[in-house]
Order: sequence, then C-alpha cells, then structure tokens
Amino acid sequence: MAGMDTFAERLTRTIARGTSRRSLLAKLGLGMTGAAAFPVLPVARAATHPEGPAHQTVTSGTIQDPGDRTTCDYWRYCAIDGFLCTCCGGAVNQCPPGTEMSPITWIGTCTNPADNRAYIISYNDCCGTSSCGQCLCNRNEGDRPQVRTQSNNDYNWCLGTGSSVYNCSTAVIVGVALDHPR
Amino acid sequence: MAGMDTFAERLTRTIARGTSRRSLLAKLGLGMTGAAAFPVLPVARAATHPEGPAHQTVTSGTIQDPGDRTTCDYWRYCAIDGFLCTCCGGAVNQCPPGTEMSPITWIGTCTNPADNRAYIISYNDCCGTSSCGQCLCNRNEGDRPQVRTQSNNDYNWCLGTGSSVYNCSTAVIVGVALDHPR
Amino acid sequence: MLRQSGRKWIGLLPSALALATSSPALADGAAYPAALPAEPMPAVAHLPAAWPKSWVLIHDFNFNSIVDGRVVVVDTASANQPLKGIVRAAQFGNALLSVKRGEILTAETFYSRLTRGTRTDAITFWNLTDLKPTGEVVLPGGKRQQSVTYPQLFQFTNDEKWALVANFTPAQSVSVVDLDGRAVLGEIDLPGCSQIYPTGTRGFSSFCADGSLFSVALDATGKVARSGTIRRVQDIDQQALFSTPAWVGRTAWFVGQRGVLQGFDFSGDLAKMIPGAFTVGTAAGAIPEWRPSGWQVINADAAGHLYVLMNPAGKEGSHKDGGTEVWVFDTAKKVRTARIALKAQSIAVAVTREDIPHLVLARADGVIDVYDAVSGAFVRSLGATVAYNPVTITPVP
Amino acid sequence: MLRQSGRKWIGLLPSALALATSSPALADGAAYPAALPAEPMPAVAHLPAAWPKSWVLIHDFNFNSIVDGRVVVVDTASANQPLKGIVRAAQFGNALLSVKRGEILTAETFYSRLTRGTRTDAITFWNLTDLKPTGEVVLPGGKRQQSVTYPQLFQFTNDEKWALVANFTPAQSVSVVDLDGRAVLGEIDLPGCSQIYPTGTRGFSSFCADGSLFSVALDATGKVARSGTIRRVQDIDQQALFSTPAWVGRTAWFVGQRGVLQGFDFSGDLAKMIPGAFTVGTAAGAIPEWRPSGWQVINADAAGHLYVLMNPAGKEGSHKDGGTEVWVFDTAKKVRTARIALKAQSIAVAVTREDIPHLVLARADGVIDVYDAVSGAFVRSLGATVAYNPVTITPVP
Repeated sequence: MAGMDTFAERLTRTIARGTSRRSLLAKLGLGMTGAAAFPVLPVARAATHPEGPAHQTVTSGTIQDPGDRTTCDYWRYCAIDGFLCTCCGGAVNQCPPGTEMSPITWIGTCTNPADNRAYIISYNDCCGTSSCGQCLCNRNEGDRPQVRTQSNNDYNWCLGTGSSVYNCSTAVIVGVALDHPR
Repeated sequence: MAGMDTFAERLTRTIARGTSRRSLLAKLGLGMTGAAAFPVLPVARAATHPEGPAHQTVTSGTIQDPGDRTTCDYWRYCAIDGFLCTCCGGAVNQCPPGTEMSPITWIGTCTNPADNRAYIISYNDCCGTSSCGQCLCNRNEGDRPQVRTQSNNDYNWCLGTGSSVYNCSTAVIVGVALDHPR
Repeated sequence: MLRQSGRKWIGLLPSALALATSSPALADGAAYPAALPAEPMPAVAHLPAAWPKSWVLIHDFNFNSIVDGRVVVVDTASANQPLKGIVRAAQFGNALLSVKRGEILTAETFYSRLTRGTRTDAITFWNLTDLKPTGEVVLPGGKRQQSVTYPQLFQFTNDEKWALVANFTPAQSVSVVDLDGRAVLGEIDLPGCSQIYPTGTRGFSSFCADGSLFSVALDATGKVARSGTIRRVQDIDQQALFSTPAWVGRTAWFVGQRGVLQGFDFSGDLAKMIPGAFTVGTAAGAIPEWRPSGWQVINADAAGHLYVLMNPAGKEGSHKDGGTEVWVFDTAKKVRTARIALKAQSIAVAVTREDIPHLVLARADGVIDVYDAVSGAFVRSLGATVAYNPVTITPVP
Repeated sequence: MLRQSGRKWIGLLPSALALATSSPALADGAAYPAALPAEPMPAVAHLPAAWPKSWVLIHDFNFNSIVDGRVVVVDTASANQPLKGIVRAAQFGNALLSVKRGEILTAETFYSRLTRGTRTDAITFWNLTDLKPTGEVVLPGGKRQQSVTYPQLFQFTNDEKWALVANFTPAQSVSVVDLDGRAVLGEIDLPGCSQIYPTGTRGFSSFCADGSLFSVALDATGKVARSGTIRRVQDIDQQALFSTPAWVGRTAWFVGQRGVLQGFDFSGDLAKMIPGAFTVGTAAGAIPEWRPSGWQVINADAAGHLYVLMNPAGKEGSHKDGGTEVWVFDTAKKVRTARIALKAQSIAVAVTREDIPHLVLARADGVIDVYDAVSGAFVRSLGATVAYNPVTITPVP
C-alpha cells in the first residue's frame, strides 16, 4: 500500500505539473490517458543492424532489478513500444541529452521477477530529436486498440512537448501496484 | 566519330537548355562540370535489406547492352554513386515519377563489354523525393577529389532543380567516346 | 614536389576527350556495326492514367527516420521492378488513394527545422500519373493525430469530395476538409472516441472507450446534422476489435483479438451492427491457440470473402506479432473455407481486385510476398525491394 | 452480440487499480522487504561540461533518409553504452565541435515541406552539456554545398569566432559568418577552387582545379585582405590528394591516391608547402598493390604520427573502398613505424587524445572498432550501435 500511496502521490504531482495538460485531461474526464510510444511489429525484437554485434549488457547493479536493459526482455518493458532510451544516450528512466521528456504518458503494469511485485511503469517518450534507431522493442501485454487511449501503445506520445518528433522511450518506476500479484 | 558528333551535339543542346545554368558554366569557364550523385563507400555493393532476397534481373533486351541494371556491376555504372533508378520506379535512363531530372551532371566514360566501345555516360540525378533506399551503388573509376569538380561523384548534383533532395541516379548514354578503346 | 601533368583540363573529362581523338575502329569485327544510340533527356517516367489492378499502395513507416515516412506505389505482378514510385508521408503521415479524383492525398506534419521550430500540418494532393504535388490545405492547430499508421486517421466522406482528419492532443476531434475548395470546414469534438469509419452519404462513426459506437451525419456545411450511439458493441477487455476492418462495399468486418468476426453496416446515416457474429474457430497445431495477429490483420476480396492473419502462439500480448497462416471465411455461411500457409510471418494482408485476385503479404523483415487468393499457392516474392517498414497495403480498387 | 464487461474504466489502468486494492503480502518472504523506489521524472540526461578524451563525434550520413542526417556523440571507452546523444545534421549537413565555445555547430538545409517548398540554409548552435539548440544564423541564397560529408565544407577561422561555409551552385564561393554576432559578413568568390582549410589568423586556403593552392587572408570585416597562389601542388590525374587531411597543429598532412604524403603549413597568412614529401611505401601481400583507401583515410595523433587506411587491392577506382590495415608514419624520419591489421575493412580512422591514445575505426557495416594506437592491439568493438552510416570521426581535442 505504501507503493500505491507513492504512485497516487506521483500521479497527482504529475498531473499538477502541466496546466494545459490538466485542462485536456479534464476535457477527457480521464485521470491519465494515452500511450507510451508507438511502434509495433515483430521487427521490434530484431537487431536494427543485423551485420554488427548486438548491444552489450546494461544492468541496474542491484539484484532486485534484474535483467539487461538493452534487451526487449527486460521486465519493465512488458508494454513498451519504441527505441529503448538505454541504447540512445539516456537510461531506462532518463531521456537522452537534447530531448524533452513527454509530460504525460501511458502507464503499464509489469511484474519484477526478483521481488515478485507488480510495478506501475510510466513509458514516457523523449521528443525533439529524430528516431534513435537503436534497440527497437515492442511488447503488448495489456495493449488494447486506440479506442482505449490509455491502453494503446501505437500513439506518438510526444504531446505537450516543444516538438512531436519521437526519439526513444523510457520505462520509469512510479510505484507498486501489488506487492505479491501471483 | 559519329558518336562523338552526337555527343557534342547533345552537349550543346544540354547547355542551351538552361539559361541560369549557362551563366554558371560561363562563370566557371567550364563546358560541363559536376558530379553524378554522391554516396560512396563499400556498403554500396551490399544489399540495403540484407534479410530479403536481392533484386531480380532487369536487362535491356538487346545483347549489345548486356548486364543486370539492378546490380552495381552493370557496365554503365563504372563511375556512379547513389541509388540506381532502375530499382526506384525509373529506369537506367529515366527518373522515377514525381522526381525532376537534374539538368546538368557529371559525365563518365564506360566501356560496353559487348561492342567494346567506350560510351559517354551522363549520371543525371533525380530530385525532389527522399532517398530511394534501393540498390545503393558506388564505383569510382576516374573519380577524383572535389577539387576537380567534373570528376567527383560526392557532390549532390540536385542543382538547378526545384528541390535539392536526392532520390536516385540514372546512367544515360549520350554518345560514343571511342569505337574501340582497347 | 609532386608530379604535375601540366595539362589544362577544361570542359569534358580529359580522358574521354583524349580517347575520342584517337582513331576509332569497328568493335569486335562486324558484330555491332552501329553504336548504341544516344538516349533522350531529361526523361522522367510517368504512370498510366488507369493504374493496373495488380498495383497497391504500401505505407512505409520508416522507423529509423519517422520524419521521412513515405507511401510507395508497387506493382505486385512485377518480380523485378515492383517499385513504381515514392510519395512523401512525413512524420507519422497518412495517405488516401482516389481513382475517382486521380490523386493520392497525404496528411502530414512538418517542422520548419526538420525536428524543431514551427509545426505545420497539411494535406497534400499528388497526381496519379506523375506523382507530383498539385496543392495543399494547411490544417490549423497542430493537432493532427500521430500514430503508427492506421488508415482510419484520414478518410474520405461525401463521395470523396471531403476528407476527415483525426486529431489527438490528447483531446480527440475530427477535422472536416473540403478538398476541392481547399478549405477546412470545421471540427467535430469527439471526447473518448477514436478513429474514423466513413458512414452514410456524409458522415462518420468512431468507436468509444466505453465500448460503444458513435455515428455522426454531417450537413452540407460540415456541421453535425444528426448523431447516434450504439452501446456495447465490443468488449475491450476480453475481445477488443482490431481497429482496421475489411471493407466489403459499405460493410466493415472487424476481427476481435480472440477471433470474433463482427460486421457493421456503415451505409446509412448511422452505423448498424450486423446480427450474427461468428468466430475464426480453432485448429490443431497451436501452442496455446490460434489468434488473429498482425498490423493490418483482416482484409476482403471483391466477392466479400474475409482473409485473416493467424498466429498459432496466441495469448495476451500476441496480437501484433504477425501471422503464419491466412484463414479465409465466407461471411454468408459463417464458415472458414480455407487455410493458407505462409512462407514467413507476415503483418499485413490485402487482396487485389484483379480478375484472378492475389493476396499481398507484408512480412516483418520488409519482404512482400504474393499468393494466389483462390488456391493459396505462392506466386512470387518481391523481396525487400519497396519499403523499409511496410505496415499497410491498399490495393487499387 | 459480443461479450461486454459493463465495467466503467475511468482513469488508471483498471487492472492496476483492481490489483492494488487486493491484499498485499511480502514478496518471496523477507528477501526484498522494500519495493524498488519510485524514480524521479521528468528526467533528461546531461553531459559533462568537459567531455572526456575518449569521446568522439561521428557523422551519420543516413543514406536511407539523407534529409535526416545526424551527428552522434560517442564514448569509445564504453562497450555497452557508447551512444551519448544525437544532434541533427539535416540534408547533407556538416558539423563542427568547439570545446572553447562549448558547443557543436551544424550547417544544414531544410525545406518547408521536408522534400519540397521553401529552402532554408542555416547554422545552428547546440550546447555541449544538454545538446539543445541556442540559436541559428540563416545563410541566404540557398547555395550551401551539399556533398557526402567532408569536414572541409564547414570550418572555423578567427579563433573560432567565425565560421566559413562552402557554397556550390555549381558556382563556388565561401560564406564568412560571425558566430557571436549571428551574422553573415560576406561571401568570397572561389571560381574553380573547392573546400576550406583554415589558414593563418583569419583566412583559408582551397585547392584549385588547375592543381594549385589558393590562400586568402581576411580583414576584420571579412573581406579579402590578401591572397596568393602556389602552383602545381598536386597532380590530380596521377596522384590526387584525398581532400581530408590529418591535422598536426596548423600543419595538414595529405595523402595521395597512390600514397604520397605531403604536408602543408597553414599557420601563416598564406599556405606553404612543406618540403620533403615521402610515400607510404610498399609491402607484400597486395594484389596488385597497397594504396590508401577509405573516406576519412588519414589522421594524426597528438604526437604527430600519421595513420593511413591501406587497401591491398589498390587500383584506379579503389580509393573509397576502405582499408584492411592502418599504416603508421613518423613524419620527421619519413618512415613507416608500424602496420596495424584491422578486424574488418574500415572507411574512417581517427585517434583520440587520451593519455593512452586509441584508434577509432568506422567500418563499412556501421560497426565502430577501437584499437590501442601504440600497440595496435584490438581493444573493443562498439558494435553497430551508434549510427546507420558512420562516415567521419572527430575526437574531442
């Protein structure tokens, strides 16, 4: 529940950050809408440069957050769609220099295999620089068609940013949905 | 010599076509300057899509003009640099629909293996549509650094066209340099 | 210091001139007495006024440079020169093909400095015969919806005299554009509803987040004349309908993520649900089960048969992976009439309107494959020779 | 017809909310009593004010979408996260790195509708710490030279207070730009001469088509104060110099297509040819002979040793194919001091200014490989993880 408090608190802060966004959300009658990034398709899991060696491993340094953040299989990416910022000059939770992080985005729920908790993951896009082109990844667990705006990852969520040009996507922990979901 | 006449005649006509171009050429003191397309590099001979089958054969239909016009080895391409228009909606001597052919360009000399004549080849670029992306080819027989403008294929020769955006390159016969060069 | 030729070079390639002044001789005896002729220039290929039925438009999303998206004109009957031309569809652009208007329309977004600066959204008109632009309509407000390519973000209505453009800021609305008048007529607010299905003479429908279907009929000035809602047309949690349907005349057939097939009649002012939904059914060889999967996952031939991309590893989250088979359905008898095994996992399916119709499949690796739609036999592969990331396919009608 | 959950979904993901209201329990016993903490956002990575000497700028020509060219910031010491950021270099763009100014400058071309419309050429200034643009200078006339990336098309002079931009229409000229004043000072006509080699305090030199080298000294307003020509500095037919030299201070070492090494002194108002050209020499194992080959084919380390990409299949037309070895030269002794065998054919070479310098090689397949410049030992590969088409490499000075 502490996790949930954190999430609710962050959600409130996130919404409070943007006035224009708040009015949009009010118009929609939604607390938080949208979608992480976009792309799609099975090519997502293929190397963008099949000739060269794949990206080498990037890990958290803590066993409670296991996995390689340059691969599509990393646990936080369960519903991501786009280039992984870890491969683009940013990090799993940071946009690359020169870009702007989208202020609102789609929220997914992914289970951390180490602590078996379901975390709320915010897939904020990074905007204002052209396609990163590295580590394209698409997973669709919980993805629904665009009619359910906040559950669809095909939107370009570079909205409310100075430019709508898409660079890459992050996967930021914003809270815990459930301490023991299984 | 008949071929040379044709070439000289065409050259005159080509120059006469463009007033602004003519004045530029006058300023330069050159009869015809520039470079075909540009690109470069050994990637030129690799398939742009290594995953898929290569382009299938496109031939002239006459044994006096032998070879596959979708491959970099075709005789007319001895000094070309760019995407082959044969693979882009055009032909070896035609730009694709939607593009504009550059009015002046670089002239190379390539030997036809069938009739053993050295032909003057004009590598006109096609302009106004973004990179075709198919059949990238670079050969540099006779290429010299940019200091010798008319012998360098690194320039984007989309000049004197409505847009300088490069799409692909042609290889047009404009005459015969020599009937039996060997 | 360096060797210097001292020779002046003015004009043509010196080597060519030097060669040309030496004494020519007949090549290889008398085999080729005449040289190849000089070829005319400038020369730009044109397209036929009536495009063959083997042609399709393929949307190239161009992931690696989304700002440079494009639509390609492809002859699926040509194994060696399938790419006929390229039309710009910049920054999550959308495209429409109109044989009646003799043009392709694109809805695009531009920045004055490619990635930054002033944003301009516009519809551009491109001639079918020369693929050159003839004009544009600027769309105000910088609100055009940007998504991975969905045909339903840019649609015709009013007998192709108007276009409808989906907006998303994330507030949702639809802009109504008079194409011949080159003017934006107005904007219809669409809170909670998305995508555009042309409906009736002059109007559209959209699916809404509460599971309903909302229809709007427009008057001659583009304002709302009438509207209506059908509740509970889909279960978004368990059986969400793929957004892009198969059109059979004014009927659209949708497939659900777990295989339901549901028709809607969009011929009247307000959409109607067609009674008698059925499912794609089951088959052996699946782990755990066959489900529809891909990007353009369902399409129809001229006779109204449905073709659905099927994936044998169906589960939650598998719906965009692509299919290894195409299943064919008779909507009158509500039965599956064929299973077509594909050479490779494919993400988009379309059916040409040729006398002998062909299936056109876009594969995840960019290859385009062509099959006989009746027999299911593989006919040819076009290779990965037309697009970086083919995501949707529109046959010439 | 369809199953309908009837559940209202408002706000958050329904599944997340539903899960969150059930009773939580400690995960996997007491192994992880605390959940991972929430992470701050928005969060954008910054770069250090002083870039490490292991960093380089790599120009990505992006053949498949030339309109979307870029320059990438790369840490050659990082095997797993070498890509540090991307800066736009649109439509045959050029870039300059200035540690003194604390910025990257790009010279680019834009069209108002990506591929058509109004053309704008401009220099844009990008901060080194956040890679964000801080301003621009528009270049009038739509004449900026567009070529496959040559560093000599965009250069500093006047202690990095001015930039020089090569123009080509095909008439040749150089625009002089006051960077801090954000103003174009003027344009120097340059008929028959190409590319820009900064010369003296405030000026430049260019190679001319008659084999000469032309130098211009500019006055404080950007006008020509003095000029001069050295005749016959190269034999373009037989021993053309690759355009891009290796810089050792204000001395530039050029290599010829057949292997001559020739230095020029650009420190004074007018360029001077350095006496004592020598050649790369020969070696066994070549068919028919070793020649310099690649795109950025020669470079230098801080100590002034030259590194040249060599191809064993040297012949007319082989000069852009890339090299399989790097040959190292001592310019004082005029001898080859080492041969370094490469793992793969490479087209660009640079040497970092680290205490232990590294060779950085861009391969034709997009892979970046790093070697010990002293021992020649392979150190690491960065994979093809930073650029689509890496063509030039600029180390942090």
